[in-house]
Amino acid sequence: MNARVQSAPFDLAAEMRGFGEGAGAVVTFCGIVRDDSGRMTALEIEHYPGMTERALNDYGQEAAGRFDLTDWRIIHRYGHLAVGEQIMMVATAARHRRAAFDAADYLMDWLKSRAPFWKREIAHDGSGEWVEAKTSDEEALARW
Amino acid sequence: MNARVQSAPFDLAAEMRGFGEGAGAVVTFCGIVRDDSGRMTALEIEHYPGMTERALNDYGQEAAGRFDLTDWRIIHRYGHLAVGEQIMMVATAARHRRAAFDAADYLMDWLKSRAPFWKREIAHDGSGEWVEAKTSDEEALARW
Amino acid sequence: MTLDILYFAWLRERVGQPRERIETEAATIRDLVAELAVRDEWHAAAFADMSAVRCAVDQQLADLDTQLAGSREVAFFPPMTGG
Amino acid sequence: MTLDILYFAWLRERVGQPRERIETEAATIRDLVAELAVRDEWHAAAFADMSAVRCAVDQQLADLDTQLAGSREVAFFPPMTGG
Repeated sequence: MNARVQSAPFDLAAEMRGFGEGAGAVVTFCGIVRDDSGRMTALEIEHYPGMTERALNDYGQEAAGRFDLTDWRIIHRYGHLAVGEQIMMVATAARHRRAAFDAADYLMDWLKSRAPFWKREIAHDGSGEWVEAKTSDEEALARW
Repeated sequence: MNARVQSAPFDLAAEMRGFGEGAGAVVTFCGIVRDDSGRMTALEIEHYPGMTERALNDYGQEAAGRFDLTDWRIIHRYGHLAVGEQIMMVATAARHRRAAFDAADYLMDWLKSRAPFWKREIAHDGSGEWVEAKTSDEEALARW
Repeated sequence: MTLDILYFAWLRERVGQPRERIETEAATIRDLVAELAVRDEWHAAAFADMSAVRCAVDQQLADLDTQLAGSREVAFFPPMTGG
Repeated sequence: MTLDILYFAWLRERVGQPRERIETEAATIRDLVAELAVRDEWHAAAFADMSAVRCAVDQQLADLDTQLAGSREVAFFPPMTGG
């Protein structure tokens, strides 16, 4: 039942050890840096120290109440992340499958649009471009 | 890209090592034996040897095509499983988050209603009762 | 034709055996069920409520109208409860 | 009142600094933005299109009508792109 913000890599496998004991269903989501354009070598992720960890903990606790979670974990990285590196993970544990799925989905929608992170795509030539927020992410949040 | 049917426990953490490399999003679901009634000590899971593994591979391949998965894995156990033990897991990897979530959700709906497993709840006194299929599981499948 | 008939879960318990080999001329699953159900009281109990029975032909899910020509194995079982 | 103003991502780049401390009597974020935007051309560029600017007051998401009384820290940034 906690959120962490860190520049260091995390080990999804290690994080899952012992997670959700006593639950009936555990869902994890892991996001990985992906080069869609063919021009990108890395992401640089800026965040708002002080606010970030508290915001993630708030969203996690809100989701825990809303979906009756027995456990949850959020890890989000910042700094320089090469293509192929893990960016973040969410894990949710609940008595029933639907709640665990929905809570993970819900947390991802919150993180996409409401967690104070900003991504910059770093190209092969070293130039960087800020990633624009997607209207579809904002719409996804309105589902809940 | 494979399905396994086994009586032995599996290690979710070990299964996730290296899974979905090159993807943008990885989702896992893990089901755990849960005692809802307060009278249960274990599940006994019967299956249809010969048909089961092939059916799971068929569903996995179908989902891979439908959701453009870059990787997937299904593991389902049978035999005597005590409360707290892991029953099964599904993992999906895709370029985008929505596809990975939907594919895992879809596979779970198929497994619930179309994979040849039958559960019996074993009570403290050793008596057993077959678990009845839920109408809600059948309805969930009709969503897709 | 010779068919292996398999039973799972409570159908296996009602019939009293996990499998049997039979000779039949049944054209469809429906015909086969009609033959099996009159074998004895155990088979009759297993097939008493067909709304609770599912089946597979040669390890593929099937329904009552599925044709049996060329098949080797038919399985009967309750609605599945995987996951 | 004394306020710490923080800028992130391209707002930080346009303003040319990550934070500044100011004295203000602004009642709301809207008033504060009006004050900051006329400081110099860099601030003007940062606040040119408010539809692309989000803000937080004391590390809680806020909007243009949020009251500033008693606040200590205000942050401006583009729409977030986490996850």
